[in-house]
Amino acid sequence: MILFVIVALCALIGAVGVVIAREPVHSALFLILNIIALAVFYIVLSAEFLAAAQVIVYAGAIMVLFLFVVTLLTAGKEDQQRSESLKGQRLAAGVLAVLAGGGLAIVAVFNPSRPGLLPLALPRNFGNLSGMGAILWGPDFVYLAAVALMLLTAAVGVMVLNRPRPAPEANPKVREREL
Amino acid sequence: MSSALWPEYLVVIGVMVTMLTVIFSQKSGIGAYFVALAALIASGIVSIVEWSSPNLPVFLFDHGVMVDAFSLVVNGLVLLAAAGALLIGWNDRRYGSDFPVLVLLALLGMMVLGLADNFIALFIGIELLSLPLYILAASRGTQVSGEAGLKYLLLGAFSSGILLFGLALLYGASGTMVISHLVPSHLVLPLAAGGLGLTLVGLVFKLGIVPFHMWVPDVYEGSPLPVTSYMAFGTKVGAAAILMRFLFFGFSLSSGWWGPAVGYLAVLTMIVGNLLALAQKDLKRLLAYSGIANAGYLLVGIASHNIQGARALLFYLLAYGLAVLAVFAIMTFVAQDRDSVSVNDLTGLYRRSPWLAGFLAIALLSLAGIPLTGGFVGKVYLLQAAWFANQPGLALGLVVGAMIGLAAYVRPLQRAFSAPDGAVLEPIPWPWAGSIVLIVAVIGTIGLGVYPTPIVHIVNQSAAFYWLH
Amino acid sequence: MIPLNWVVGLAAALFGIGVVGVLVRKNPLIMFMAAEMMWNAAALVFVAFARSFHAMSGQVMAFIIIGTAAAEVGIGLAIIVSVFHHRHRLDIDEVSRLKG
Amino acid sequence: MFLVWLLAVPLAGAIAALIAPNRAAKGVAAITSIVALIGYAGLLFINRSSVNVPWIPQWGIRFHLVADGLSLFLLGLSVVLFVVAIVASNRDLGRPYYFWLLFLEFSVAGLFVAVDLFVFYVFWEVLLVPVFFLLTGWSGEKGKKAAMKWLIMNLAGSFFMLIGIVALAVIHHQDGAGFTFEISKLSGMAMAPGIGSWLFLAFLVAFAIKAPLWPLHGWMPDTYRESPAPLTALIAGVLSKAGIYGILRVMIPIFMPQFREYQTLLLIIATLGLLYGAFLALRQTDMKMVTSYGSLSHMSMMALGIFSLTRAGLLGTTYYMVAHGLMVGGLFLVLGLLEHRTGTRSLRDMAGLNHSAPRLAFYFLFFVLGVLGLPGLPGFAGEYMIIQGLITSHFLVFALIAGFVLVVAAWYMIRVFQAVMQGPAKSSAIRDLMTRHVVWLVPLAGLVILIGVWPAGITSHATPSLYHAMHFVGQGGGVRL
Repeated sequence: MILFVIVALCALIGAVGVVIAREPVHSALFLILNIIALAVFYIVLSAEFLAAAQVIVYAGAIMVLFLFVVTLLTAGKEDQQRSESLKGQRLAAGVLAVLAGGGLAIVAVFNPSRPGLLPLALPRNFGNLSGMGAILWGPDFVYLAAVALMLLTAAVGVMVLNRPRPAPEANPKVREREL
Repeated sequence: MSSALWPEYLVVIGVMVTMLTVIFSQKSGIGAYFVALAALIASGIVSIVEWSSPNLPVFLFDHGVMVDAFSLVVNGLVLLAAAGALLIGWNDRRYGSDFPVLVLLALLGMMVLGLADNFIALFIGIELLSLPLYILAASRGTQVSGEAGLKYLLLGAFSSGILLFGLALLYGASGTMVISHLVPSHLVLPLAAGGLGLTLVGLVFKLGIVPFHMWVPDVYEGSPLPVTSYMAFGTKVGAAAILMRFLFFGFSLSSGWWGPAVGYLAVLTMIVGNLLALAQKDLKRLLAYSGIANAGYLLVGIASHNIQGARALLFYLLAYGLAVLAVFAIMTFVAQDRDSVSVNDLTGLYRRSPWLAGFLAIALLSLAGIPLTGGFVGKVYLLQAAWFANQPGLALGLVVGAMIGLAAYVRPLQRAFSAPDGAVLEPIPWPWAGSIVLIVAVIGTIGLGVYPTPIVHIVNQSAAFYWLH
Repeated sequence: MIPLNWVVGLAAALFGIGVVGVLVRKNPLIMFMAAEMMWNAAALVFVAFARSFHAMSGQVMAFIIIGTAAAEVGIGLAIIVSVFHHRHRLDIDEVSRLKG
Repeated sequence: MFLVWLLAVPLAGAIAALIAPNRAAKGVAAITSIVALIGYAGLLFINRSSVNVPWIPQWGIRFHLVADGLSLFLLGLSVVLFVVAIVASNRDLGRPYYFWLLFLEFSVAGLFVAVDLFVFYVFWEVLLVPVFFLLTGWSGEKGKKAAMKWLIMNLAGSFFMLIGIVALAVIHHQDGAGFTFEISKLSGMAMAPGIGSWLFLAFLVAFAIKAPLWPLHGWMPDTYRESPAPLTALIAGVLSKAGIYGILRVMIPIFMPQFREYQTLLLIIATLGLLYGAFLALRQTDMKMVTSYGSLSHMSMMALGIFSLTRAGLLGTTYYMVAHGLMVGGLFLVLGLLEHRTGTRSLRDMAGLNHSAPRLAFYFLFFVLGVLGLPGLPGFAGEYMIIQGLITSHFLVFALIAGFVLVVAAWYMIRVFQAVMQGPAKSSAIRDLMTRHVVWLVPLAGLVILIGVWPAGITSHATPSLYHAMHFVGQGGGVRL
């Protein structure tokens, strides 16, 4: 229970930090804290493989990418620290979201999920590498393939979005009509 | 490898071959378009063959996906949308040579949405559909296009988050991932209610229903024209298909939970969407709001929760899609090197290109729901569904919305048929690929209006929710 | 053993904070991170319920979420870079000539 | 199958006019309309010609057309007026103009013979489109606005009717009687009183807007003012009859209980419209608007005939629609010729034109007298039967008011004639009619005289059809026959 409180606090601090940090770099660091706290939960919840994946993919790859972009975009630019003012509409949306999230949390805490009619022990290999492997390379392979396609899409996307382009103004007749 | 999934496999193969073509023929890039088109045609043929095969429905991957007549009709619709987008943007260098690859990838997502029977497939479908479209929206490389992509991305990620959390709660409430195994009476209520609500919000976000429609006009306006046509038609098909699957399979027995909410959203969307369309000067924004309103019409089919609703939804998707393809093809012709068309640009279109003006009239009148066009028959079908469900409110909302929308569609028409203000206007060239789309779409629109019987037959056979009546 | 309800409650709180972040912040990078947080919260719920049902499907879903998030971040950051790399401030309101 | 050809001819002609060179367009259109007229003449010798083929079988929709006593003569009216309108149109108006006119003829013809509600509705709404484009492209300065008003008001009404049509079919289906849109099968159907009244209202509003009947005539002044003379003649002569015809064809068989329930209210509204139109006609200074408001008043007269729910009233309306269509169409065309020659429509700027244009004055007088109901000309017989119907149904007050309005009508019509034709000439002389005008004016006038002296030619055909239509209503509860 103490472990839960500590890790939950870490996760919450990370989450709140992401939202209120002034600079994107700090946000990113807070998000890493949050992600690692979640990874701890995954271990506790017998999802060892996911915990590893969470740390490697999220904290390792995704967040490094974030940090890289943040520094790329903000390096040497002075102006971006002007504090953001909360306009009415955003504030209202925020308050609404807080209420909804709080309500959701309360509902989740005080209403037990589906009452268990469960076998007592966890199945063998539950959540560890060989268990996940058996599923992902077995019956659920198709989902893995779909994720692979998405990563492929991302690769294509990065190529498309950052390819050199002809300057649109200088050369308006880019379009080919001979076909 | 199950043979039932060959349409999807063909698209995947198409993606691979198209990419190879792009890599090995850097210079011209035209080969990729032909390969992609071939993949579309092959997939379409296989879908048709499968539709007439007797051993449907097929469940695969432990109820992960379900191939039935419904999913095959969705296949047909999204293939049409993809072919339309591909031909409208045929060999257009501005979108890069990777355009066909991304179109095919998004197509795969839409097809998965038609098949999905569990939460994983649902989520994968949504993301496979969205990711390429984020890229496509930003692919023009101009500032506006990039901003459209950014807006789409942020709101897409946001709505996917809501959807995911809703699905997670539903998983907790039911203990199953499979949509058709959800048994409402066994659900843990508060969790299930929260989960259903959030999931609906997430899906409705993708469809562009009114309180969650803010992103639609901006994204449509900023995206390149062929991509916008793809979003307007294809995305709508996918989102409507999965919404219908999700509600009609998972929560069919408890329509009281969601029916009224969806009904109110439908009426709100139809009226607000059409009202906002009235004020638009940019044709793309006009179509964006019209798309919102049409999403509202689609919701009528869902909210009426009967077999007529399912059939009407499929029929209306086709009628709407054909009209939209025609309008976008015309817009591409008129826009030429630009990426937007204002209502004023249409002035004197009748003088410049009479046939184009005539086709525009047909397409817009179909959107407005005038008889002898597909839009009219579709609306009649939706009205029937609403009456069969004993919900006159839905019927009334549909009609009031259509009435408001009429004024919005007629204004560009009056522009197109009024004399130009003296400026010299040259005739508009017709690129061949776009012309194919335009002519097919116009013939289809008229055909649906004059003799809808075969299509009515197909959708009646395909709305495979046998417990409804 | 951690009570399941509390984990789900924590996830709901994280989700709510994420929603607030997307709605309130203007910096697209931070909005994007907040959205990632929402995804993470959902993944946590899936894992928690998977543990309670002794079923792996929830974990598969969580894995898919992580993989998809990776792809999405790749695309998203590419778009952000292409939009912002010659701009001064990161501000979603500044972005638009497109009005909301 | 004969009726299908009658529909196919204008449609084919429309496409031909679109493809033909600009100069030949009028010729193509004129030939097409004349062929249609000849075809119609053939139809007169076939008893109850009909077509009945499945269209959308899944919804029980059949392409069912019938030319019976109710529709036959209205079909004739439209075929004749289209010939006249096309012949009277300017030669250099171009292909699209004639395309839209012929398309209009196609949809009007379809409307008058359709007896399946779905088919009826398709034609009903399609005919708005050609008028919309004609108003947009070939009318006065405010034509675009008028076109918009026309389309939106009419569609507003008909969209509500669409709800009603679908509702009728679905209710019929839910009663276990099958899915159908056939008027004869839907008639006499039991409906819950609440829903019945709402559906009644939806249909009535749609038809009243098209007619137009007061107070739903909002589109009328602009449209009549802005549209070119042939189009005005068609709208006032043919399209407005579609509204009244709809009440007769669709509503009488289906909604008889509702008619009986609201009869007094309906009569009061129609009478108010009668007075409103007549008094506004008195106050106009634009000769076209006098005729327009007069026409509005006469539409209310036809509505009175129907709302009397008697045989004489219904028969009178059937007859009066044809007669009024021919005369008011002719009158608007003559007014168009006058306007073309003088360049004005204001009564203040014209006087004494009968000196320079006696033939024009003659035809003008002829149609004016016809419209005001001179005995011997058909307006009189129609109005007589309608008033007789009102008396039979013991609504004497309304009969008296109708009689009074006839006097007012004589007053405003004569006033126009006097202002334009008599007195000392104010302006320079104008050209009289030429042979190409007389060519279509003489047959039109002859036709008017023919049905005026021989009303039985129409009524003897219409009576059995009326009985036939009323038959479904159920004996005793329906019309006092």
